[in-house]
Amino acid sequence: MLDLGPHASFIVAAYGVTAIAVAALVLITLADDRSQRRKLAELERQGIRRRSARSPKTTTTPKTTPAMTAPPTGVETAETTTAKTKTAKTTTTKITTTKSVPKRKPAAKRKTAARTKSATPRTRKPRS
Amino acid sequence: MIGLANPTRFLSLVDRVVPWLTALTMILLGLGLYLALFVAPPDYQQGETVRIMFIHVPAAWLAMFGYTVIAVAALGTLIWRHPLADVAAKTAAPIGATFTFVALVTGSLWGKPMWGTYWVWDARLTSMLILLLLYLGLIALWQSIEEPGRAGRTAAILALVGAINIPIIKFSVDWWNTLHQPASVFRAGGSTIDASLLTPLFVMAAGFTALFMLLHLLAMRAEILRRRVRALQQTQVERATLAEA
Amino acid sequence: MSAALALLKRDVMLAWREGGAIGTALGFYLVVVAIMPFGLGPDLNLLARVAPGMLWVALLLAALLSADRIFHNDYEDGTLDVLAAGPLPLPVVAAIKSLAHWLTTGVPLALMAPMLGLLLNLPLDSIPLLVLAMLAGTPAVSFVAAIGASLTLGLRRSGLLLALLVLPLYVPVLIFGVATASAAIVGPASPWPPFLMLYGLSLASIVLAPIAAAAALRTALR
Amino acid sequence: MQMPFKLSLSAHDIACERGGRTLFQGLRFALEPGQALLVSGPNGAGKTSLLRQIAGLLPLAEGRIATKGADPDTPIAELSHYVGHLNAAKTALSVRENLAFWADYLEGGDGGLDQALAAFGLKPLADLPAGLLSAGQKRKLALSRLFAAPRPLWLLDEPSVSLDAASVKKLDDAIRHHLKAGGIAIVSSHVPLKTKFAHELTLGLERAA
Repeated sequence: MLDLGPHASFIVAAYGVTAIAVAALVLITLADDRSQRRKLAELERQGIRRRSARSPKTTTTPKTTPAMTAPPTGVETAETTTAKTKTAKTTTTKITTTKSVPKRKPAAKRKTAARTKSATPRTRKPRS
Repeated sequence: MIGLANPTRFLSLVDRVVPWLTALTMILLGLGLYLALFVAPPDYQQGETVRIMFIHVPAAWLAMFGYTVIAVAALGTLIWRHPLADVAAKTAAPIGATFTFVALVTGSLWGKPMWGTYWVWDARLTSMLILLLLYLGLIALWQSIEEPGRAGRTAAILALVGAINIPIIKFSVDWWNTLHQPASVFRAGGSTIDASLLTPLFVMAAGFTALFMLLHLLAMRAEILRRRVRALQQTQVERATLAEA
Repeated sequence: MSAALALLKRDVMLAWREGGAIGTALGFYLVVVAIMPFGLGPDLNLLARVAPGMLWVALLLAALLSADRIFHNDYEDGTLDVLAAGPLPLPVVAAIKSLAHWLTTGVPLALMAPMLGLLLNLPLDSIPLLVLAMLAGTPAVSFVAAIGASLTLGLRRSGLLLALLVLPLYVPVLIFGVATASAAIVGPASPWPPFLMLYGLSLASIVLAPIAAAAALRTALR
Repeated sequence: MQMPFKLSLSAHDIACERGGRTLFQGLRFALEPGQALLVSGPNGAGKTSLLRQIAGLLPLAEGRIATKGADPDTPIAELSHYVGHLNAAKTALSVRENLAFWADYLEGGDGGLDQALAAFGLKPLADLPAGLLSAGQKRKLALSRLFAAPRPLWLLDEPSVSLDAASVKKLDDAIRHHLKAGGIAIVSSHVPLKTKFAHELTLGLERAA
């Protein structure tokens, strides 16, 4: 055994405290790493994946308009409209997308004619 | 740095580096401990207690190194908007705080036989104590903000405010110290360190630094994964909402 | 009236009207100083020696108590959104609001200190210097508190967090503030070097703190 | 009537990200002087985020917003009035003091306060503390800010919340008057307004599906 002189207890305590603190830090870090890996694997096992690895889009297509996509992850699409005329409101196509069968709701007090003028189709959700 | 901007690429890099870094850390720390405990001679003035220096000084060095890492990463968050900068800063804080704590405790244990008291309001120890408080503030701020983006930016601002303040605090504490304690106080680890003590100190410092980097990489990996888990859980919630509708 | 003046006037007016913010800070200051002798004992010599330090520490605590007022109410009721859309850059908004906090908290606390000094047997001839040091140092207190207030906007336990973040940053103010007042009592050193340091700290905070506070406000507004 | 405003605003492929999720992307619209845009969509689709982005409070994740007819160095924030969900009314100040502050702060000039008091009929309440007002009256106080200083772009987030029918009509008139003067308005609303919206934008449809 080392001879640490009269102050051995202080030296041992200093090294001991350091060892405990560093060991705790190592253990906590490793445990955290493990648990995050486990959670990620569990989520991936349930079939939930990140955006970059998304499953193919399911599409519902009402007959008069191009596709509106409803990706299952629902993350990153928005329907946009670029209309240029002031009369736009009277010529609105109403579309409702549903999971299964595409159906069209009766458009109250409004004509339902497909607009061809704008690049993206005019799409509106019926007001509730 | 550009290659590292992609977290996935960073993760694979971590996977490759960790085994090597682990080996390096163990060798350096093993060698360092051997030199520090068995080879280094006792100091003519302090006797065997000088062996505490071999952990105290590297810990104090890492305490400052850790804050430097956070401050640089804070610039990365605020100016270059590097996606990993915030992860680096957040994970460095607990590691830096731990080494600051170690530096304080070992300094105090070194001080008792040398000064006859566990704590003196010496400029160096006091500055270290304030550094620990700054670390604790940063960690508390990170834990109080749920959204990682806001947490990262907010903590980065505080880290930079702290970085500007640390020299001012150090200066004011030094000034305060000379005001209250004239120069007769014993100065630990003064300017005269024998070469036989320097080699073990250097090896230990290298080993501690390698340990810091290893822990930092592991913690960063865990943090990146945690954010992925969080994002996936949100997706899961959204899906459930969609299924209900 | 310019936008800056309008904002300053409104903030001072709100401090007067909203829940007696000024009175609470002054009351807190009084209570903290009044209970300290119970911890230290009634020895007048001892009290006189520690009086500057106690007055400064209590002042910092009292100022912090009201610090989250700087931005919190405006954040909660949406005013901050509109302030950000005004003609003033956000750092200027932060600076004016910090200035209002100083006028309504720092100055009243500094002016109240002599009365509390009497409770602590503070020598009368040191009082002018103490007040002067407090007036010179409290701008740093208010402007740095604004950083903390902007960092903790809308967070849980924001008051406690604010103290944890900001108090370590007050160490230089405390050191030079107490040193100025002590030099006048205990002496032999001149009180002016620490006083100039204190003044410099305030000037630096007035320039730099609003930048940090504005950055934190931007983050909070998102 | 003369057209005091001649600002046009266009958004090019803007995207919004909140908490790591993309709320919308590739959003485009263009508004000429005198045109209005109605933003609709279910809760959480990003209507408020879009308005805050235009107001410059929330950074764009992608794309850009361009203006024409204004000094290019003036941020859009200073060209616009943003009236969000919160009323920004100080309960400790009177109605007049609230509006006077906004008129001074937003540099609305001398007439700003009087116009703002008149716009939604708050004159009789002018000297009451705003804390005594009802929810609808507080909303009117917030909307009166639109008149405290003339600005070409109005960003209104659910402006009609807690307003009665008569006040909704006043709001409608105000928007139409603003458009007639060549202003632009971007409005999110669940309540039908009589204003003619030149453009409409529906966010987050796939979510509701």
